[in-house]
Amino acid sequence: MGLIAENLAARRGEDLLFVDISFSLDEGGALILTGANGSGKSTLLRVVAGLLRPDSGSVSYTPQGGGEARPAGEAAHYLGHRNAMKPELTVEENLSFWKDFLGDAGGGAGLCVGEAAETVGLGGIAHLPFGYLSAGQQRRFAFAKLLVAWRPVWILDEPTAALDAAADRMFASLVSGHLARGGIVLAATHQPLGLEGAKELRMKGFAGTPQDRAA
Amino acid sequence: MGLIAENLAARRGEDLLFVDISFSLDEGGALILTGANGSGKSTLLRVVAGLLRPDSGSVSYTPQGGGEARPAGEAAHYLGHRNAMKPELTVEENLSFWKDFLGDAGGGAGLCVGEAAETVGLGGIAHLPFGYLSAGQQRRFAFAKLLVAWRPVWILDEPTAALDAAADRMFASLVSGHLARGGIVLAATHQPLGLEGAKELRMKGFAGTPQDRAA
Amino acid sequence: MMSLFLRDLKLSVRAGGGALIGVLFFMTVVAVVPFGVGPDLNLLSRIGPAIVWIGALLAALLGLDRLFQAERDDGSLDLILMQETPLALTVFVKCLAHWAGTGLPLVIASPLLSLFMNMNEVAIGAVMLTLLVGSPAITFIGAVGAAVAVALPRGGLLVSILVLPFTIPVLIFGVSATYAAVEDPAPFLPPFMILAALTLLFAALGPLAAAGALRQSSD
Amino acid sequence: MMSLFLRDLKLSVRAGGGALIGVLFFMTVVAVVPFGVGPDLNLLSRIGPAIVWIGALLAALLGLDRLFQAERDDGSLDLILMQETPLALTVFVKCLAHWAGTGLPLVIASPLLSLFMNMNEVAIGAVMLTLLVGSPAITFIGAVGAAVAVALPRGGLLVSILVLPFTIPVLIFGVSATYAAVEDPAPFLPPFMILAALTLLFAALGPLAAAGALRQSSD
Amino acid sequence: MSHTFYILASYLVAGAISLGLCLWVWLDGRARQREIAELEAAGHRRRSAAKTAGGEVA
Amino acid sequence: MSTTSLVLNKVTGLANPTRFLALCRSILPWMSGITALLFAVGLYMSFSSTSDYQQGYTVRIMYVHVPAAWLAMMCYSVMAVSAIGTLVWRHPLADVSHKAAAPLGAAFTLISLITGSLWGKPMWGTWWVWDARLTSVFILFIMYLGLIALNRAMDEPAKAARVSAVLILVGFVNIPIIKFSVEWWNTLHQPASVVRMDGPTIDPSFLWPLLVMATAFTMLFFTLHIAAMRNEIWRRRVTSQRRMAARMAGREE
Ligand code: HEM
Ligand SMILES: Nc1ncnc2c1ncn2[C@@H]1O[C@H](COP(=O)(O)OP(=O)(O)OP(=O)(O)O)[C@@H](O)[C@H]1O
Ligand SMILES: Nc1ncnc2c1ncn2[C@@H]1O[C@H](COP(=O)(O)OP(=O)(O)OP(=O)(O)O)[C@@H](O)[C@H]1O
Ligand SMILES: [Mg+2]
Ligand SMILES: [Mg+2]
Repeated sequence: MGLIAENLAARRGEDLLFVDISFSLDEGGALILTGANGSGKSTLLRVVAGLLRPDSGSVSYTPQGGGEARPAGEAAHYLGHRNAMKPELTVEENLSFWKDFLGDAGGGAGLCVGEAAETVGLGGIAHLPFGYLSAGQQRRFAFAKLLVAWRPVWILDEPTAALDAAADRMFASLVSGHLARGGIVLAATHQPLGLEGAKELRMKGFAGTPQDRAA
Repeated sequence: MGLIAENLAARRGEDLLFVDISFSLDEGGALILTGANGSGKSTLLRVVAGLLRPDSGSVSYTPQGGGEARPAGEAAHYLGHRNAMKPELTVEENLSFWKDFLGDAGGGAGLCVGEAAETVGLGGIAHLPFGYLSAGQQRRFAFAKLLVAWRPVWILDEPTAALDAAADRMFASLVSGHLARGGIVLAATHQPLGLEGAKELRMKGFAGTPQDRAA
Repeated sequence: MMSLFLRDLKLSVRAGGGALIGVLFFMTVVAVVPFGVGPDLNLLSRIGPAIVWIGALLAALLGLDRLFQAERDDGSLDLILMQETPLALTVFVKCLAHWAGTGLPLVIASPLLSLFMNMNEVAIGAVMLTLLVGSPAITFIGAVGAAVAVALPRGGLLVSILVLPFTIPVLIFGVSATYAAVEDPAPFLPPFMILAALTLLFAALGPLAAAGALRQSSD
Repeated sequence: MMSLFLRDLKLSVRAGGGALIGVLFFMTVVAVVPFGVGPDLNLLSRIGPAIVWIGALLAALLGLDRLFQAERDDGSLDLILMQETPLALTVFVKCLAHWAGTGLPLVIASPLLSLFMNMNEVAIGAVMLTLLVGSPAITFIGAVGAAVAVALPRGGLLVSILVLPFTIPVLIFGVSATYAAVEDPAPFLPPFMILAALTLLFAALGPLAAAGALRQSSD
Repeated sequence: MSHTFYILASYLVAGAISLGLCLWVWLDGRARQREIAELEAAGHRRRSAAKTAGGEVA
Repeated sequence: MSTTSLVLNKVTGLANPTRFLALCRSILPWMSGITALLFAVGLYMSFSSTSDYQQGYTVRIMYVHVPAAWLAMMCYSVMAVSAIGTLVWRHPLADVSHKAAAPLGAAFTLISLITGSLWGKPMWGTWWVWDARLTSVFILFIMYLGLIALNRAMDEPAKAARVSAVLILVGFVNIPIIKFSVEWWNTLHQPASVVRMDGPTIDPSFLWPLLVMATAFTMLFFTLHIAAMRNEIWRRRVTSQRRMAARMAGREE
């Protein structure tokens, strides 16, 4: 049930960044990754999202009502450092493209574009080209992307960098809402996210070269 | 004397973002800009740096020993979201290029490249290509760029986003050192920077949406 | 998938148009040749089909390197890779959109340029037809190059170089079909059918190979 | 300024080499032509100068759009704009470095390719000379386009459309000077002088215009 | 032009290219060795220098 | 050729990079010595050989042109074998081998192109024709350069090795085309007279200098190849140590 990662190890270039990381998250569970710069948080998230092949181990997601396990990436939203929006298109065009393209895993549980923009507190400016917005506004609309198509798992990489306090709160309430609906959240961060009851995983960074491990 | 901004106003697209912003900073003075996302912090910094034409008002810098006022940008370092370093070149090559290119406004008051690297705590790895470094290390060397060529005014846009705690402390000590030497610092931030005795300017912006303003 | 097609088309039309620059470049190339060769009309009409085809080939390659790089730069590629829909299908749709945005305008512009080259009506028709059938193959081949180059910090030109050798068969059959249409003894259909077969082949192989390369590249 | 020149040169030589790739692209383009036109040596040597010039133009244009965009992407452009030194001078130096890194190798490779086009010794010399004199103009014109492109958040390509027409005169005079050198009746000097004049003109105008565009662009 | 010219030219070209190649390989090797020496001097030793187990090429 | 099997050989300990470096140190001086000697003998023989009744003294161009052309093809074959090593056994030494060979192949191809042109001018009256043999060699040259450019543009060696291995194997079709083009299409170029099914048809007084020069070129190739592989291994060590240094510096705080 839920998201299960077993014995994950990954490398960048030649060095192993981490080994033997396992965790499991049930519906409504959240896991926060912390650690110094370069300790491998982003790498772990990309492994979970299926964007990077792990050196060993596996990640899978099993839906609540039963059904078979499948790659976690397919049931997940991934929000990286970049927002995956085209600056030339308006916010509306961007969002409705992703709504269509990502499809609705939960069968219509995603919000419509207007509602999502309201939810992130920027209802009035969804008609502007994405490129015209400030860094924080862009980030908010990137959150809106998570809302337009329902996916049980959210994978977030430093979601609140460059956000102001109000946006931080907004983000925290979005995440709690998602958890309350039975979602799962996995986030890497340097700042406290204001989530209660979330597990925390401290990354140490640098698990050594392959030789060290063999030895 | 020092940095003087008078009645600044600037717009993005059609909307005025701020009007009638004035401040003056003497040697050793610091001003922190805070405010919500989209309130115009980055815009104000770019106006002061001379990268954006203000709608009205002016900014000028008058050196300590007298001398005539000149555009603040020419006496300033600007550190934006991006680091202005080439990943293909080594840190040394990058830094010494900027040292040459920016010249030394204070007549040789800039550190040499090796010293600057020591100062940001990464003395041993200045011979590495910039692209090899982690995000946090890159940001540190971007600070080193401020040290190799002396400029009285530092304009910093969210300098500590995505830095870990150790780097935060190093940054605070750099800034105090600069202020102690009679420098001027202007910074926009969402997080406390740990500077004592700095003035603060809260940007109101127009709360994001054009409608709010019209209303 | 339809939404992907529409978005890509919109992007190529809106952002100042891959379409326009391609056509313009095409015209430049074709317009310069008469200056070189001189006003010898027979010679011009003789080399016309080849020049038009070469011009179209180069113009089609111009924007191709950004096909996936733009997606990577803003992070969209990650989301596309995570999708359940077969990646090859996504690539196929992107190729179609790219072709509609930049290849089709070339085909439409070709009769005009053929006129400059003093080609007769049959030859003009033949060039247009062969371009219509052959140019998608260039896009599909180019997609593989673009997918390989997505990992490169700045792969731009390299794509064209990797891709050009593979487009040579398309060029050869396209040109020879056109010549066959003009000169009576040679039959038109065989080279034309081979051209069509090449396009179909690359339409199947290209997206598969590109999808493979994209999977490799993600990091 | 010297440090800027050296840095840019280093960048173009070091990382995957704009130089090597440009030359390679040049070679591929020229090599493709005989496949289209057919291996007729007389014909090839007639259209040879035009083809070599077009290939060089294309190769020179392809990397040009990144001239300022790369600087903007990593934030260097802001610092360059804030400098006291006249911006036009900075642009001029950047153009020179770009030409030395990518244009000059093209000039050096051109004799080899001219041989493949079966051109005679005089024609080869003429092509090399005209390219040497004419190719900087392409860089200076392209710089304006690159500067305008950096301004628009949307639509980099739009600009190249504006730029391309300006390169046509360079191309035309370059090619016709070459032909004049080969065919006796036509005098070589007049078109060649015009070519040189064009280069000087654009060397003066280009950086100024580009500097203006860059100032506009900053936001 | 006489045949001698073509013969000499081809030997010269072949010689120049081969010598250039040798020189390049040699200089490249020297530069790499110097870099290794520099790294060693800076105190970055290969972590597996003592063991030299297989597997890694770099 | 013990060296090719060395590239291949994963089972014996020879394929271990560290041992490979040790081996290099001991055999490189010998190989360079032998190469120099062979060249001395070969050059002497080729300049003292008699002239051809048809081609006059220009036949001497053959002694560089033909070995260089052979080597250009052989180098590509070595790369293809290494490419299989990369894709099938995923052996890092194979990656190094085909990366190091590409510039050598390009140089040999360039020699054969230029000397061929220099021979063509007196013999055929033109520097260049677009016939099958010459065109396919030119394409080989472009392929070499393309592989070099690709390798230089990608900064992750393992990934670059896989991509270029695929390209090398795809491009291998060109090699038989080069070899048999003279028989399949009718061209200006001479058909094979040494390497053919029914034994050489060339006069022994030309054959001997040719063979010696060919051996000299082959030795030159292997010497340079081994040296270049060694350089490449060193380069990768430097890169990875630098990355490691960056990472350690990050950890010390
Ligand atoms: C640029 C032009 C040329 C190129 C690229 C070229 C390429 C080659 C190649 C690849 C081979 C090796 C073929 C094999 O092993 O089967 C070869 C062999 C040879 N070439 Fe050339 N060639 C050129 C010009 C010439 C010219 C002008 C001549 C003489 C008139 C010539 C005479 C020969 C001879 C005699 C052989 C040896 C054939 C044998 O005995 O197997 N080549 N050439
Ligand atoms: N594409 C890459 N190729 C090689 N090494 C990489 C690559 N990306 C990251 N690394 C290295 O992997 C290590 C972990 O990087 P990662 O981005 O996972 O760290 P992080 O914990 O997210 O750090 P930060 O807090 O700075 O975002 C770093 O040392 C970095 O240098
Ligand atoms: N290039 C642009 N064109 C038009 N409008 C812009 C542009 N850049 C920013 N804006 C608008 O200007 C306003 C202020 O942006 P600015 O980047 O100054 O905000 P900020 O205070 O720095 O916010 P953040 O905390 O998110 O960085 C925003 O509403 C944004 O939409
Ligand atoms: Mg990270
Ligand atoms: Mg900002």
